Amino acid sequence: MEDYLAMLADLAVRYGPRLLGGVVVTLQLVGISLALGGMMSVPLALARLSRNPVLRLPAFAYVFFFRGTPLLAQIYLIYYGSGQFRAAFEQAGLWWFFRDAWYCALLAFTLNTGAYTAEIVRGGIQGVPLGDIEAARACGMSGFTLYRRIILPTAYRIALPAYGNEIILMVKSSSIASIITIFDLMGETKLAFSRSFRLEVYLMAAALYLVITLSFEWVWARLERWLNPQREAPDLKAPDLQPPAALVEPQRQ
Amino acid sequence: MWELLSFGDKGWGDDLALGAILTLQLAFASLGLGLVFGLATAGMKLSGNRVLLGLANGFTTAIRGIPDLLTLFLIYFGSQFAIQTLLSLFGYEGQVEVNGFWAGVLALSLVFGGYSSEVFRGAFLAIPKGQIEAAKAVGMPPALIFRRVLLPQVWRYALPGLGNLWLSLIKDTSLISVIALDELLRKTFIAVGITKEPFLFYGIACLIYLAITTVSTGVIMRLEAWSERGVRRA
Amino acid sequence: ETTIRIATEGAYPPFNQKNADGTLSGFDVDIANALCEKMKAKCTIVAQDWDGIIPGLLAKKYDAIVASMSITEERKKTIDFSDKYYNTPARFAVGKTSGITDVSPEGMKGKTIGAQSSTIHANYLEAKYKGTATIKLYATIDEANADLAAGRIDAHLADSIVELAFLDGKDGGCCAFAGPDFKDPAFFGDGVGVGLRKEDGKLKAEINAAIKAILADGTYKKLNDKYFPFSIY
Amino acid sequence: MAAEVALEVENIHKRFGALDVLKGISLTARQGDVISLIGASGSGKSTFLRCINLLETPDSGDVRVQGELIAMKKTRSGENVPADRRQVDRIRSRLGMVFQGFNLWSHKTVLENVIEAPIHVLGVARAEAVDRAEALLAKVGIADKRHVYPGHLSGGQQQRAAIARALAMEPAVMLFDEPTSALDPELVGEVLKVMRDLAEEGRTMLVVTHEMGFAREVSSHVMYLHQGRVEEEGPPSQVFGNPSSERCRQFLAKLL
Amino acid sequence: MAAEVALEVENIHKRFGALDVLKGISLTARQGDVISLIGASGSGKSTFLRCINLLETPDSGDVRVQGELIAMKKTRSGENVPADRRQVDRIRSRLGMVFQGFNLWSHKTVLENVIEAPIHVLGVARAEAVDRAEALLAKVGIADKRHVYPGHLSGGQQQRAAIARALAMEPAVMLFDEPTSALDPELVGEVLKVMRDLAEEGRTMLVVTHEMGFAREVSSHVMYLHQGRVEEEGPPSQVFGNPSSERCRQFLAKLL
Ligand SMILES: Nc1ncnc2c1ncn2[C@@H]1O[C@H](COP(=O)(O)OP(=O)(O)OP(=O)(O)O)[C@@H](O)[C@H]1O
Ligand SMILES: Nc1ncnc2c1ncn2[C@@H]1O[C@H](COP(=O)(O)OP(=O)(O)OP(=O)(O)O)[C@@H](O)[C@H]1O
Ligand SMILES: [Mg+2]
Ligand SMILES: [Mg+2]
Repeated sequence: MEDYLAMLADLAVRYGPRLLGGVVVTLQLVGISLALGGMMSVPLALARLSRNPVLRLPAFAYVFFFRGTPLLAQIYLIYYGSGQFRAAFEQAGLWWFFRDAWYCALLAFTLNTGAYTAEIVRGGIQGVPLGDIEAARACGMSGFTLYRRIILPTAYRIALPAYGNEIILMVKSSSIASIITIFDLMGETKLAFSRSFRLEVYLMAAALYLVITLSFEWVWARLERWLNPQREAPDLKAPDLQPPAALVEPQRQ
Repeated sequence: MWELLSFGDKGWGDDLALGAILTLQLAFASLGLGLVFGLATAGMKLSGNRVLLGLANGFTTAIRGIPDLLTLFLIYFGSQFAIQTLLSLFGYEGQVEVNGFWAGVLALSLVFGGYSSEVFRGAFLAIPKGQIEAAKAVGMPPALIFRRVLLPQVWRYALPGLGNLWLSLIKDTSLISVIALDELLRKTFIAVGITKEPFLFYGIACLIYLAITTVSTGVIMRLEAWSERGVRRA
Repeated sequence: ETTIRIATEGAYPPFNQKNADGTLSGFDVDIANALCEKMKAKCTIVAQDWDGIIPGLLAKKYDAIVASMSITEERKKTIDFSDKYYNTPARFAVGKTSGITDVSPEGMKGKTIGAQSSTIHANYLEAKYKGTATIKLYATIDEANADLAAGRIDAHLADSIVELAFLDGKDGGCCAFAGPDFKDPAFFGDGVGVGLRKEDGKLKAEINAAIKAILADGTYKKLNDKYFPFSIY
Repeated sequence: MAAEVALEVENIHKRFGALDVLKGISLTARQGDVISLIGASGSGKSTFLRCINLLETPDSGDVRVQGELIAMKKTRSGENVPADRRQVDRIRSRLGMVFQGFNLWSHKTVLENVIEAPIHVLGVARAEAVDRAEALLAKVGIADKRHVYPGHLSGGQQQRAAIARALAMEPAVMLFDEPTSALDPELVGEVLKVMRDLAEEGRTMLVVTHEMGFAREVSSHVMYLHQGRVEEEGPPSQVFGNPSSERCRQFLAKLL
Repeated sequence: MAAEVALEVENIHKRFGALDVLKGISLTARQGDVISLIGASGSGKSTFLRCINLLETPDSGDVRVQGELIAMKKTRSGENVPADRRQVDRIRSRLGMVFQGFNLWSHKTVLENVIEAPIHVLGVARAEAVDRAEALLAKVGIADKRHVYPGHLSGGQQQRAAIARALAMEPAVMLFDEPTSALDPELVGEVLKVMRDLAEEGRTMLVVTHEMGFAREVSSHVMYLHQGRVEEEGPPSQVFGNPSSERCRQFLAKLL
């Protein structure tokens, strides 16, 4: 027993700092790509809903590809693919970007989460009650004002739980960046495991992940309540207000 | 290039195909078991029993919070370890094999169950209360209500969410490679290692995944249309 | 007759590889078969992903690992090893345009160097080059080589035999060996051995005896020459 | 000689948390009676109806259907609950309920809605259930819609399907909750006609309604609920013509 | 002298696919007119109302608000579409609409609902918009609810909030779609009172209603729609007292 505790302490001392470093990488990578992907998602979702095929079809193809294939393959193709065509990228003056694994990881993650988020936002927009939109039109609102004031604020509120899931899934999938030399929490864990071969390393990582997820859920619950003050005192007879269908979003590899 | 992809001893076509089949087998088996877990967990959450609710919520939180790879490791290696230790307590020293395929299926279906329980929970809550009251009012007991009224209707609300989970399950099967099952992505990986043609093989793998997803999406859309029979759309 | 179940990785040519027809081949596989023959044991060889290879051994999925696994102190805490059955030096491959001639930590100041993660090569870089050079770790040798060719890293420390295959191959023109062989036993250990569970002392003894036997009767030399133009023992 | 007592409710109390919704309501319905419940929104009409078939559990009070008392017991925490769930199911199958929102099962066609309970609750053979269902659908005038899903019916048609579904159980008593509130005047007319026919057949009915016309012309007895109490009751001529309660007079005055 | 013409609709046609819903409907409303639209379910009343503010695009016909014609053009595929979206927005801001389902924005409080459009469509300063909104809410009697979300209001209160929202745009014409259909008789009374007050202020109103009492007592003109046509119209005394159309007579006869 004491031996075992000593071994655990040894593990923690040896790999703890690296795992924490991995946490930082995870949070940075996920934070930045979520921010960028989030910005892309609204125009993408609108294009996806557009009646104009020139906008709709490319947006559809983009979303379809990035949701339909493993993130692992996407990141691999972007990073090592650009490496194969170095000369062309140098000529285009883009090599400084693709040379850097960090930028490539950000690019792949942003493109990927952009596609997923666009679908979530689209679901939210389609969930806005038609009556709310008609009421706005009847007041003379249209176009940008209509979206800014009525549709998007409502759509965000509808999409919030699904988007919360997306963020948790992104945190978990950031491990994929380790195949292009960016070691996040999971990457560092695997490294530590391949040196120590102790399953306990994974348990340490699981604890860290749980801390991240639980604190995120805590923040998210507060955010939802803040954004939806009208739900504060729920009507006892009303059905659960969570949008059920869009609740869980796909994971990625 | 065509030789590399041919079916036969020289080419990798047959290997990729076998990998894809294994991927599909894993995915379908996990889907079946995962639906059972998901429904059961959702049932626990809605049972009104606090102990069951706590257990079910704990399960979902753990599944959501812990990397899937770890879940798999714990099931595959952990369970073998546990069974072996248990048996040796009884003086049995022989070998027990935890079947890799079923361990993988168990892990994937636990993950699927954890996520889908939330989908089901939302879907059950979305079924209008009046549907249940109408059944009660004609004297149906709970089991009959569940079988005749709730279960046929829950799919309408759950299918979009389940469809998403299915797509992710297909891609999740690649985790299984660490327990020595040659599914599609590991076959690809091996082919790349031997042939040094990463783009060809990763590209092909992407296309195979896309093909599976495309077919799945079509089927899901059909199912959604079926589940919405009788519902008028705005 | 006893049955011994052996695991190898299957993605590390020329030592072990899973072929398009589904068979396993390579130096490790041949050695494993030769050892079994000497031990008069029936052997089954399975391919197992690297990440799960030691847990699988501990969980008794198989009894031995013959997968070019280097004997290191860290691994010895968890599993046991037989005597070495080969030992090849590590060497830097560098980009021809990187201008590296001196591969000492001082000479590599400011450069970016890579290695396969969770290998002795990675451990060596982290011990000696951290602080002076930027270290990048790759999941596989191939990826590190791809980045070496693309110029994302200036040098790659790897097993010289494996690296030779790359340098002689179609993408190898970009790069060349530089500097001496690395053999520091504190890091590169005692070569490559068969991985075993700690409690299987009897099997270890048998395997050690078998290694001695194939070295003595020329079987080893025959296998060595089949793959390599020089002795790797 | 008075007809047999079909439904007897005694001194029902019900509260939701701090809100005292029903403060002791009693009612006796003989076979063939048509009793209308009127009252302002929130006065407890729906809750009363739902207490009768135990969709809400009353806090105290007795319900007797055709003389059979629904047995209740107290839990340790002092809650009133049915003593025997099976008895409740059996009694419910003798009380037909037509909901305000119809609550037709949306995944089943009209015919399937009507035969569902006879087959699975009463154990009637399928062929027989279908025969009876078709007769009922013809009676309420929607035989041509039998293979249509509820979502494709107009409001009045849904209402009639719901009535047929309740009738298929051959209930001793029919409970109607605002059967016409969401309908246009013409459909109101249609539905009321069906109900009037039922009344003429001698069915016992309890109707929560905002249609004073119906209450006045069809019912044998009218109860005016106010804040959980019966404020006024009697034959329609008395309640509408000469209410003794001031509050009831005000309520009726507000109607255009 | 006749008051100014506030709204003029000429020969509106509208079809949905194969279904010919409106077959040429015209209407002229002078300032202060209260016009009631009655008719069976599906006769096209809502569609007509929605064509006026172009929530549905009519297939042909003209709409003039305070004399300004809404310009339409044909697309290449032969569809009728508004020529100038900006004009449509401008005109809509002069037509207040109160929906049957209220359609209050659920994520905004009552006050925010009322000030939203004045600020973001008309460009009124916030302080001024709030002042006016509070006055309006006081007028419809829900000033105390101004910081409450629509989900916490009773039906009648929601209805009045929706009216205040429409009035905040100071519209030339108010369009009401079945403003009372989901309310209990007492709430119906409340809402009708507010509308009667508006009528007395001289607002122009177009009201789709099932409340014949309201149509009879408050409106200056009643139109009876049947299958997409105006089957009968005139002052209430004539339509209710002595309808010339047989169909209209039947419709009114069915009302209890
Ligand atoms: N499940 C519940 N929990 C809490 N309060 C409830 C519940 N059901 C009903 N109430 C409250 O009980 C009161 C009576 O409700 P009930 O539905 O019986 O009224 P009603 O007379 O049918 O009114 P209406 O004419 O509007 O249908 C209302 O104030 C309502 O808010
Ligand atoms: N968007 C649409 N697509 C197809 N048909 C429609 C659409 N909107 C309305 N209709 C049809 O047009 C007809 C007229 O509908 P409308 O809503 O105008 O009736 P209404 O007179 O308002 O009836 P109610 O009193 O029931 O509200 C109906 O038969 C309806 O089914
Ligand atoms: Mg009610
Ligand atoms: Mg309408």
